[in-house]
Amino acid sequence: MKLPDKTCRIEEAIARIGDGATVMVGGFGVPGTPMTLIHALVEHGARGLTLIKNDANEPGMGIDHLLQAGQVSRLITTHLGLNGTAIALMNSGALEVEFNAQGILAERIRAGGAGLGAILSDIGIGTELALGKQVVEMEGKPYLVEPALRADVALIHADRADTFGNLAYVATAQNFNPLMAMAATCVIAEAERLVPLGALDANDVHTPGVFVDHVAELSTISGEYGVVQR
Amino acid sequence: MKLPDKTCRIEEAIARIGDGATVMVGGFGVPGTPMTLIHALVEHGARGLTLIKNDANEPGMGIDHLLQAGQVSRLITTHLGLNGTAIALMNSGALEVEFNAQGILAERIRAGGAGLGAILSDIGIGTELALGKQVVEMEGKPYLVEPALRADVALIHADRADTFGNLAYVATAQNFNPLMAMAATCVIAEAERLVPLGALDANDVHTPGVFVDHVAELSTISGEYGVVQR
Amino acid sequence: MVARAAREIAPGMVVNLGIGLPTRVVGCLSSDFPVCLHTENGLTGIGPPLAPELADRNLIDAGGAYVSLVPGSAVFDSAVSFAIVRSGRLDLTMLGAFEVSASGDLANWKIPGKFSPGVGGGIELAQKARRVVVLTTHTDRSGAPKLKQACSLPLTARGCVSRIFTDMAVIDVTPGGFALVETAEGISAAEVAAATDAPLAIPDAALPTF
Amino acid sequence: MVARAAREIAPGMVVNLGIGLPTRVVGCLSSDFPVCLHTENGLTGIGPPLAPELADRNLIDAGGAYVSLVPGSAVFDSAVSFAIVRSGRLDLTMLGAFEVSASGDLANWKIPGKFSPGVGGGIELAQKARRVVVLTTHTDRSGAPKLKQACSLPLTARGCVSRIFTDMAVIDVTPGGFALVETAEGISAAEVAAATDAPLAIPDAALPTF
Repeated sequence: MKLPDKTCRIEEAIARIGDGATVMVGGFGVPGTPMTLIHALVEHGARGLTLIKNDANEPGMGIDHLLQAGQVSRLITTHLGLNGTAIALMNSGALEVEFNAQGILAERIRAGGAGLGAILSDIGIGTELALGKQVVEMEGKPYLVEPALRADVALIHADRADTFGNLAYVATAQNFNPLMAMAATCVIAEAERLVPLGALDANDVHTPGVFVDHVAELSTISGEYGVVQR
Repeated sequence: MKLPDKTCRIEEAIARIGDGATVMVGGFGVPGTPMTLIHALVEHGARGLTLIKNDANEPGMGIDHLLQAGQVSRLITTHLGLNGTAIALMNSGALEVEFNAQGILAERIRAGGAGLGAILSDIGIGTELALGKQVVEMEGKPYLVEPALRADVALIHADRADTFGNLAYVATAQNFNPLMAMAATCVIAEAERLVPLGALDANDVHTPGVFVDHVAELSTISGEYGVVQR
Repeated sequence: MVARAAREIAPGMVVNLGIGLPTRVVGCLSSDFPVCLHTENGLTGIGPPLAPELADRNLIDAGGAYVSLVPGSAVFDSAVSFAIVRSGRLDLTMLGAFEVSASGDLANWKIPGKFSPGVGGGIELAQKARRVVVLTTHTDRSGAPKLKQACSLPLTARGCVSRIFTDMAVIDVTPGGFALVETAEGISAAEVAAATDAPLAIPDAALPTF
Repeated sequence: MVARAAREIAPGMVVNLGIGLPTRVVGCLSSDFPVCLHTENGLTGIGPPLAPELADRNLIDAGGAYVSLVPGSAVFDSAVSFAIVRSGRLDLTMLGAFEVSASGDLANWKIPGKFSPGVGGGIELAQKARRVVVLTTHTDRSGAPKLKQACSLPLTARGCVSRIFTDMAVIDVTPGGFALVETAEGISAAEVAAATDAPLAIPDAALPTF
C-alpha cells in the first residue's frame, strides 16, 4: 500500500474551473491567501464566479485581481473594508455580497466539510444579520439555521505539502485554509515547499491529504505574499 | 504579558467533581484514555455521574473502574461491545445508556465546544437512531437536530503539555480528546510530559491552552496504558 | 473471497475496511498498490497490522488492532475522521453483515434482546461511503440465509449496499434485486440460489469463478 | 483612557482587544503580567506589535497588524478561534463603538448608506465574551454624543456592554442606565453629563479621576 501522488501543474488544475463555479479561497488578510492560484484563475478567465472568502484582500492583492477582472458575480464574506474595489462594485450592484459573522462563516464551511446540513446558532439574533433566516426552537430557545457551505473548488495555501496532499500551515496563515480544504469537491493546494511522502510527520499534518485533489509547489514566493508596507 | 501557569495536583483538580456531574472522558480504546485521572475519580468517589465517552473500555481498564464502583448512572456512548460489565449494567437497568452514531457523537461534542446549539444531520434517518429526534426541513430535505453536548468536566490525556495547558497528542491517542477539551466548563488534562512554556511550538499545538483549566504531569505510565495482550 | 473482495479496490481509492472479515483484505494488497486506508478513530494511511511485541500502544484501528503507518500517514481527531466519511471523501467501505436485503438495506449492528453493543461508526460508513460492499458468510452459523428479501433486524442504513462477497458468490444489488455475478470455485448457481432467501437473477452466460 | 482601560484586565484573563483604540491597550501591559491575548484569525498569546522590517509575513492579528508570539503561543484555524469566543472561554473583550445605548446595546459595524464593510467578528465578540467593555471617544468627530438612550444604527449585539471607557469618563451600564464611575483629570461630572445623550447617574461622593 502506497499513497497516491497528487502533484500537478497549477494551470492544469485551475483549468478545471468552469464559468459560474463556486470557489472558496483561503486566507485572512495576506497570510494564507493562495496568491499564485488566484493569478492562475485570472489567466484562466472563468467568469460569473461565486467566491467564498473571509475578506476581499486589499487593492492589488489576492482576490482583488479577480474582482478587477470582472470575474466575480457574488461574494460570500465577513468584511471587505480594506478593499475599495469591492465596496465600489457592491455599491454599484455589479457584485452581490452576502455578509456573515466571521465565526459563523467558518463554522458553515466546516459543516460543509463535515457533511452536515447546517448548524444551529444564536449568533446575531436581534440584529439585521438574522433577517430572513429560518429559526428553530430547542427547549424553548430560538436558534438560527445556518446552512452548511460547500464549493466546487477550494484554493488553498499551505506552508508544506507532501505528494499525497497532506498539508501543514504556519502561524496565522492557517485561518480558513483547513476548513475550506475539507469543503470542496475539488481542492487545489499551493505549497511553499513540497516534501516527499513521510517527510511530514503524521502528528504534524493539519489537513489530511484525503481531502486534497491537486497539490503544486510554488516556484517563487512573490512580493504579494510579503509584509504589507502601510 | 506572560501566560498563566495551570499546573496542579491531580487529586486537587479531581476533587472539584461533584455527585451528579457530567464528565467527558477522552479515548477510543486504550489510546488517549486518561487512566490516571479515572483512577483519581474512583478514589474521590463522586457518584451519580453521567459519562460521555466513545466506548466503555474493556474489563479492568479505564472507565470500567467507575462502572464497577457503581459511580455511573448514565453513559452517552457509541459502542460498549468490549465491556461485559457495561452490558450487564445496561441490561439490568442500573446503567442508562444513550447510543450515538460515532461521528455524530464527535460532532455533538465539538458543537458544544464551539458554542453552537446543535447540528443538523441526515445520519440515521430511516433507522431506529432517528426515533424521538426533532426533525427540521431545509429545502425540502429532512434533517435530525442533534443537540450540542457540553459537560461539567472533561478528563483529557495528552502526550505533551506546557504549563499554560497547550496540549499535543500522538498517533490515534488524539481521537475524542481535542473535541472534549473544548466542550467542558472545567477541563483537566494529564500529560505524559510537561514541558516549559515555549517548548511546544505554536504550530504543533493540537488543543490551545485557553480551553484547559488544570494540567498535571503523569509520574508513571502504568501498564494500563500499554499494549493490550489478547 | 477475501482475495476476490480485494480486487474491488481500484488504484487511488480511499477505503475503510470494517471489523472482522473486511480487515483481512489488507493482507491481499501489495506494498506498491496506490490506495489510502482510513479508520474511524482518526488515521489515514494504515500500514500492515503489528504483533503485540512490535506494536505502538498509541496506534490502533477502530477495531482495536495494532496497526502501522506508511509514508504519508496522517492522524487527526474523530470528528475530522467522520468528516472524511460524511463529506464524500471515502470511495469505498467494506462491511460485515447480519442481513442484507434485496434492495440493499444493511443490518449489522443489533439483534434485539441478544446483542446491542451500540452502532459505533457503522451507520455513517454505510450511509455515506460512495460505494458500500459487504463481506460475509453466505449463511449464519445455523445455516440460515443472510441475504433476504427484507431485513428483519434493525437497519444500519437503507439501500446502501452495492455488492456482496460471500464464501459462495459475488452478488450485486440491482434495481431488480440480487443478481449473481460470480461463484466460488466448485459452487453452482443453483446452490447459491438455494442459500439465498430472495429471488436471485442468474445470467444465461457462464459465470466467472473465484 | 487607554491606560485606565488596561487596568480592567485581571490577572489570568483571556482577552480580545478590538481594532483601533482597544489594540493600544497592549502597550500598557507589563511583560510579566499574566494574561492571554486572543485574536480572531487564530492566535492565543499575542506579543507586542512588530515594525514591518522585523515582521513575520505570516503573523498578523485580525486587524492586519504584524504581531509577535510569546512563549506558549498557539495558532489554530478560525473556526477554533471563534469556538473560544462562543463557548465562553473569552473573559473580556474591548471593542470600539459608534453608539452605545443606556441598556448596553452596541452599534459598531454599519452606517447605512455610508459605511457597510461587513460585521467581521464583532457580533460574536460582543454577544459571547463574558465581559464586554467599550473604548471610544465620548463624542464623534462632529461633537455628537456616542452614548445614547437608544442606538439609531444597526446593532452589533443587544445589552452586551458592561462598561465604557472614553476620553472623558468611565461609565457603567447598570439596570438603571448609564452611571458615572470615574472622570478624566480636569473633566467635571456635569461636562460628562452634558456630552451624554441619556440620563447619567452621578454618585454623591467624590469620583476618582484617571
